[in-house]
Amino acid sequence: MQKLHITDIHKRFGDTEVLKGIGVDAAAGDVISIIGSSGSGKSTFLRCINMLERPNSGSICVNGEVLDLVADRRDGTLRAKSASQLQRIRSRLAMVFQNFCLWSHMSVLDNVTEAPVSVLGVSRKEAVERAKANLAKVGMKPDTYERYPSQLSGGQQQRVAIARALTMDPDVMLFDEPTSALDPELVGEVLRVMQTLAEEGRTMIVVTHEMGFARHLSSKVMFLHEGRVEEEGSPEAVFGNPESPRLRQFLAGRLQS
Amino acid sequence: MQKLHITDIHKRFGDTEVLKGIGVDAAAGDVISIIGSSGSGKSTFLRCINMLERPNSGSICVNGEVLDLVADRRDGTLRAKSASQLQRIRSRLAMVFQNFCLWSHMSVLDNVTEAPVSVLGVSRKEAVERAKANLAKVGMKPDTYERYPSQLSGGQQQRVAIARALTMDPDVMLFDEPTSALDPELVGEVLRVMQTLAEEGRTMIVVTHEMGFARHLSSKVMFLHEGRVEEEGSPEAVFGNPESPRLRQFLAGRLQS
Amino acid sequence: MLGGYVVSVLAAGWITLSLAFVSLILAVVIGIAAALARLSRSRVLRVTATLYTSVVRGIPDLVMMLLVFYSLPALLSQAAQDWGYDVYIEFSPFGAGAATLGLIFGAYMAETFRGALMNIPKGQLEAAEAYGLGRFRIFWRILLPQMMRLALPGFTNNWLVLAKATALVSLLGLQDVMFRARGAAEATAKPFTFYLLAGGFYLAITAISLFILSRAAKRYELGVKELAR
Amino acid sequence: EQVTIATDATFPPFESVDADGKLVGYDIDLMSAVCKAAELDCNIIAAAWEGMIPGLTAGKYDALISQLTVTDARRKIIAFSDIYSHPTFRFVAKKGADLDISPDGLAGKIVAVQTGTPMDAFVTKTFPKATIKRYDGGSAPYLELTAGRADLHMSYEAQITHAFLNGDNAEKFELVGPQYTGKDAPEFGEGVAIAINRRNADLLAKINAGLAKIRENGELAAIDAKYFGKN
Amino acid sequence: MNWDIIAENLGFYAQGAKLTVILTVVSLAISFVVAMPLALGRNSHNAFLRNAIALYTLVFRGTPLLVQLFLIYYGLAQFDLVRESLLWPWLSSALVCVILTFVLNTTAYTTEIFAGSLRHLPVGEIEAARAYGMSPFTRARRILLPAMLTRSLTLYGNETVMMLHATSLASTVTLLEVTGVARNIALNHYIMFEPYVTAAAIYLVLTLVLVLLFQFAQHRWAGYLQARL
Ligand SMILES: Nc1ncnc2c1ncn2[C@@H]1O[C@H](COP(=O)(O)OP(=O)(O)OP(=O)(O)O)[C@@H](O)[C@H]1O
Ligand SMILES: Nc1ncnc2c1ncn2[C@@H]1O[C@H](COP(=O)(O)OP(=O)(O)OP(=O)(O)O)[C@@H](O)[C@H]1O
Ligand SMILES: [Mg+2]
Ligand SMILES: [Mg+2]
Repeated sequence: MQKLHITDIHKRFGDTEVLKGIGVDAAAGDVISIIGSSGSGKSTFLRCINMLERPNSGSICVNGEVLDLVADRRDGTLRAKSASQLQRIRSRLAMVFQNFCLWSHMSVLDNVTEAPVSVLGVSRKEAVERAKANLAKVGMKPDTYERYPSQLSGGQQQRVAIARALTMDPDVMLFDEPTSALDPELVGEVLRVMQTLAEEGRTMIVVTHEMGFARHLSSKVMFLHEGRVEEEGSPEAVFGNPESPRLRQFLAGRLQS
Repeated sequence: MQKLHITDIHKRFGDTEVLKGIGVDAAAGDVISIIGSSGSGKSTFLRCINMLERPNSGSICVNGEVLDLVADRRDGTLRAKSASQLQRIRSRLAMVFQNFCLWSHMSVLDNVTEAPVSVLGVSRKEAVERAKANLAKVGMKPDTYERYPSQLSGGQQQRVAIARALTMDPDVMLFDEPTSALDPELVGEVLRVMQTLAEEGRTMIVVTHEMGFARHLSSKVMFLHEGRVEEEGSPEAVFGNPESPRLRQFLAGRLQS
Repeated sequence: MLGGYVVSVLAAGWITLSLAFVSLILAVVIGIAAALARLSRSRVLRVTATLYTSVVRGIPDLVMMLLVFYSLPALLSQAAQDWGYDVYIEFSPFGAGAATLGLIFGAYMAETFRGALMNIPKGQLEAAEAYGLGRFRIFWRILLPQMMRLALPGFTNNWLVLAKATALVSLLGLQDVMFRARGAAEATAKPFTFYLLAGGFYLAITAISLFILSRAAKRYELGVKELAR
Repeated sequence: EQVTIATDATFPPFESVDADGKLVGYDIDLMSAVCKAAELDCNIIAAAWEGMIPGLTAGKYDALISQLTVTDARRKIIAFSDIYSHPTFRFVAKKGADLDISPDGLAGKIVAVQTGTPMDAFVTKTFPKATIKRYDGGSAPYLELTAGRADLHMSYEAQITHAFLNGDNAEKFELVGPQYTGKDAPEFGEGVAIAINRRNADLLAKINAGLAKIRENGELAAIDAKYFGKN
Repeated sequence: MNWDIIAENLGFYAQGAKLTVILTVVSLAISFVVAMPLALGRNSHNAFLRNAIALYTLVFRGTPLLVQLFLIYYGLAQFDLVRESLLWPWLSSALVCVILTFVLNTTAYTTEIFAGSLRHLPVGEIEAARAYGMSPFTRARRILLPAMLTRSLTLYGNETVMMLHATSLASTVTLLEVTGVARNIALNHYIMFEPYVTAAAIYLVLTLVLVLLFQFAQHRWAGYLQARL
C-alpha cells in the first residue's frame, strides 16, 4: 500500500524558488534516502511533507488520505483546510529535526512522553515505559532522564530527539540528518535501530549525509540539486552508476575513511 | 614553539565529574583531533580551553602566556584573574561551536566581520574583503550575505560559523564538529581549507566524528572516554593499532561507506 | 488621633487589592487572547486585535474611566429611552472600575505576551506542530511555560502599574487607599504623612509581588542554560 | 427609598473624614439635620470633586452638599435648594508682605486657587495682571504658600482659619484684603446651597421643607454656633 | 452637546498637546539613555551594583507616580535647606520637578524591561561573543544592546505609551498639558463628556504615532524574530 504520495512540491522564499517540483512515493517498509548538497532544499522538502513549511503548490497524501489544501488568499501558499485533519496526519508522521528542537523547558523523559500522552492518548505509565525502552535503544543512560536539554551534549540531544520520534510509533518517519552529531559507534547503533524499524514495515524518509546508510540500508535514493530531483533510483544504480555529472561530482568529493 | 599547553583539566557539573584530568600540548602547525563517543566530554574540554566553561582545576597556557586563574569564592571553580588577559587570549583562539551560535540579529556578513572589526581593530573595508574571501572558501554564495541566520539551511549556518572563525586569523582554532551538518562534497572542501590552514602553520584542535579527517589530516589523535584520555598518539598508531578495548569497540562500530 | 486615620487608610487596602486582582485576571485573559489573535494567521483576528491594542492603549485610563462610568450609562439610557424603554442603566463603581482596568491593561498585557511569544525559538513550536499536538495543547504545554518566563519582566511592570491605577476608581466613588489618604491628608493638614503612608502601602504590595514573582520565575527558568560567570 | 448625597470630604471644617473614616463637618451636620427634619433616609458618601456634578446630572447621586455656591452657570444644569449660608472669602499671604489688593497692585504676583471654584473665577476676572496658578486639592495652595512659590491664596475665610492659620503658620501668615461675599462680585454667587438633580422636584421640595424647619427650630443656628461661634 | 465650548478652547488644547509631547519626549529620551547602562548593571556580577539598582527600581516602581511627584514637588520645598540651596532655582520650577520625577519613574520600568530581555538572550550568542575575545564594552555595544533592544520592542512600546499617559499628572502641579486643559474646562463648565473626549482624541493620535513608530522599528530591526503561530 502507498504510505506516502507527495507530488510536485514547489516552494518559494520571497523570490527564490527553493523547491522546483519535487515528489516522492513510498510504500510500507520503504526507506528513502534523500541526499544532496547543503542548501539544495532537503530540509525544506521534508518540512513541506508535514506542512511545517507551506508549499506554493503540490499535493500531499499520507496513508491513502489526501490532505485537503487551499490556497491562502494573501500569499497564495497552500494551507490545510482542516486543522484537525492536519493534526491527525501529522500524528502519523514523526519527525526528527536537523537541529533537534527539543522542548527546552521539559526534562528528557517529558520530551519523549509528551506527544504520545497528549496526541495519541497513551496512558502516562505506558508512555514512560515505551520512552525508557526507546531511550535505551539509542544509548541514553537513565541518569540523564531528568536532565533538561541544555544539560545534554549535542549527541545526547540528537538521541533524545530520535527517541521522541520512535515513541510516537508512527506510520512514516521523517529524519533530517539524524546522525549528524553522533560518533561513528552510535551512528552504527542508531542505523541498526532504523533498520529494525524498516524491517517492521515502517516507512522512512531520511535526509542524510551518511553515504554508507544511503547505500546499504535504503530501498531508494533521491539526489536533490538546486530544488530538483536530479537523479533517483535504487542505491546500486545511484551509487554504482551515477548518470548526472552533478551527482558524480558530489560523490567524488568525499574522503575515504 | 608550544602554542597551546593545557594540563590536567577537571570539570564537574554538580556531582558528576565530566572531565577527569585532561590536557593537551600543541605546537605550531599541529592538528589535533579529539574523538570519542557522545557525552565523553569533548565539547566541555574545548569550552574549558577558552574558559567558556570554568574548570574546577587545571592550567591553561596559550602562545607561551599562562592564563592567571583564581578559585571563585562561591563554588571553587577557576576563573580568570584579569579580564583583559582573558580577552587577549580568547582573541587568539577562534572557536566554531557545535551548534554554530551565530548572532541571530546580524546578517551573515555582519556575523563574519563583527569580531575582526571590534576585537582586532581591522578596518571595516578590509574585514568585508576577508569575510567575502572566507565565505567563498566555504562555498557560500554572495546572495546569502544579507540573510539572517534563521533564513539559512543547517549546512549554510555551519559554513558561516567556520568563515567567522577563519576571518579572525587566529593562532589556534578550536573546531567542535565543524562538518557535522555538511554533505560529503562540502566536508571535502572544508577539510581542504583546514589542511591549507595547517600547512600555513596554524594550530588546530578539532573535535570530530569524521574518522577520515582524523586519520589523514591530523598530526595527533586523542580518544576521550568518560572524561579521560583513553588513548592518544599518531593517527597511524591510534587507528592502525588501537590498544584500549574501548577504542577498538568504538572504531569497530562504524559502517563502511 | 493620627493612628485612627492610619488604620482607616490601611483598611481600604483590601478594596485596592481586590480591585487589582479582579482587574488583573481580566487583563490576563484578554491579553492572552489578543496576543494570540495578533500573531494568528487570520487577517480578521489580527486586524481586530491590532485595533483593540492600539485604540485602547491610546485613550488615557482616566478618560476611559470617566467615559465608561459617567457618559456611557447616560448614552445607553438615552438610547434605551429613544427606543421606548424606560430603563435606567447603572454600573457599580467596582464592576465598572474592574471592567475598565481589565480592558485597558488587557491591551498592555497583549503586547507583553506578544513580545514573549515572538521570542520563543521557532523550533519549539514547530516540533509541537510536527507531532500533531492540538492547538490548545501546544499553547498549554509548550507556549505558555516558555511565554511565562519571557513575559515576566513586562508582566511585572504591568501589574505594578495596574495596582496603582486602581486609585483612579476613587473618581467613581470607590474608597481605596489613595482616596482615604487624600481625605486624611486634607483633614489633618499633614499631607506628607499620609502620602508617604500610601506610598508605603504600595511599596509593600510591590515587594511582596516581586518576591512571589521571582519564585515563579525560578520555576519557569528550569531548563534554561545559565551563562557561566 | 434611600437618598444618596455626595460630598467632597477634603474641605475642613465644612466636610472631612475623621479618624474613624466617618464624615464630619458643618455641611454634614447640617445635612443630617435636614434629613431628619424632612424624614428622609439619607446616605451621605464621600466622592471625588471632579466626579460630583457629572455624577449628579447622570443620576448617580441624588444631591450634593459641599459648600456649593449658587451661580447662574450652575443653575443651568442643576437645581439648588434654598440658600443655607453666606460664606466670606479672603486672601491669605505672608505676614508683612504689604500687598496692595488691586488689579495693579497684584500685577506679577502669583495667586494660588483651587481649580473651578468661585475664587478661581473671581481672581481670574478681577486681577488679570496677576499670575494665577490652579490646583486640584484644597491643601496644595497652602503648600505652595509655605514653599514660597505663591504670594497669595484665596479661599473660604473659615477654611483658611481652620485648616491653615494654626500653629506655626499663624505666626507667619495672615488674612489680607477685604472680606468678599456674593454681594461684592457675582462670581461668589448668592450663597451656598444643596444641589439636587433638576428632574427631582420632589426631593427639592422635601429638602427645602427640611431646611425651613431647622431654621425655625434653631438647629441651624446651633450648627453655625458650633463651628463658627456666631449667631 | 456643548462642542462650541471645545471650539473656543482649541488654542488651549494645542498648547496642552505641545506640552504633553515635550514632557513625553524629554522624559523618554533621558530615561532611554540612562536605562541601558542600568540594565547591564542590573545583571552584573557585582552584587552591590545589582542590588542597588534593584532597590531603585523597587522604590520607583513600587510607589504611585502621584506620590513621587508630590514628594518631589511639594516635599522638597518644605526643607529650608533645599530652598536656600543653589538647586532651588531649578527645583522651584514645576517643569523641572515634573521631568525629574517622570525620568526617575520611567527609567525604573525601562531598566527592568531591558534587564529582562538581557537575561533571556540565547546563551550561545553571548558565549560566542566571549569566545571571540570581545571586551565587556564591545560585547555590550555590539551584541547585548542590539539584541536586547530589538527583543524588548513590544515591552518598551508599552512603556512609552504608559509614559505618554502618565504626563497627565503634570497638571496636578499647575502644568497645563492636555488632561489639565480638559479638567479645567470640565470644572468650569460642568461638562464632562466633550472636554475629555477631545483630550482622548489627542492622546489617541499621539499614541498611534508611537505605535506606528514601533511597528516600523519592529519591521526594520526585529525582522529576524519571526513572529508566526
Ligand atoms: N550543564 C550541564 N549540566 C549537567 N551535565 C552536563 C552539562 N553540560 C554537559 N553535561 C554532561 O557532560 C557530559 C559531557 O558533555 P559534552 O558536551 O562535553 O559531550 P561531547 O563529548 O561533546 O558529546 P557529543 O559528541 O554528543 O557532543 C555529557 O554527559 C553531558 O550530559
Ligand atoms: N526562511 C528562509 N528564507 C529564505 N531562504 C531560506 C529560508 N529557509 C531556507 N532558505 C534557503 O532555502 C534553501 C534550502 O534550504 P534547506 O534548509 O532546505 O537546505 P538543506 O538541503 O536542508 O541544506 P543542509 O544540508 O545545509 O541542511 C537554502 O538555500 C536556504 O538558504
Ligand atoms: Mg537541512
Ligand atoms: Mg559535543
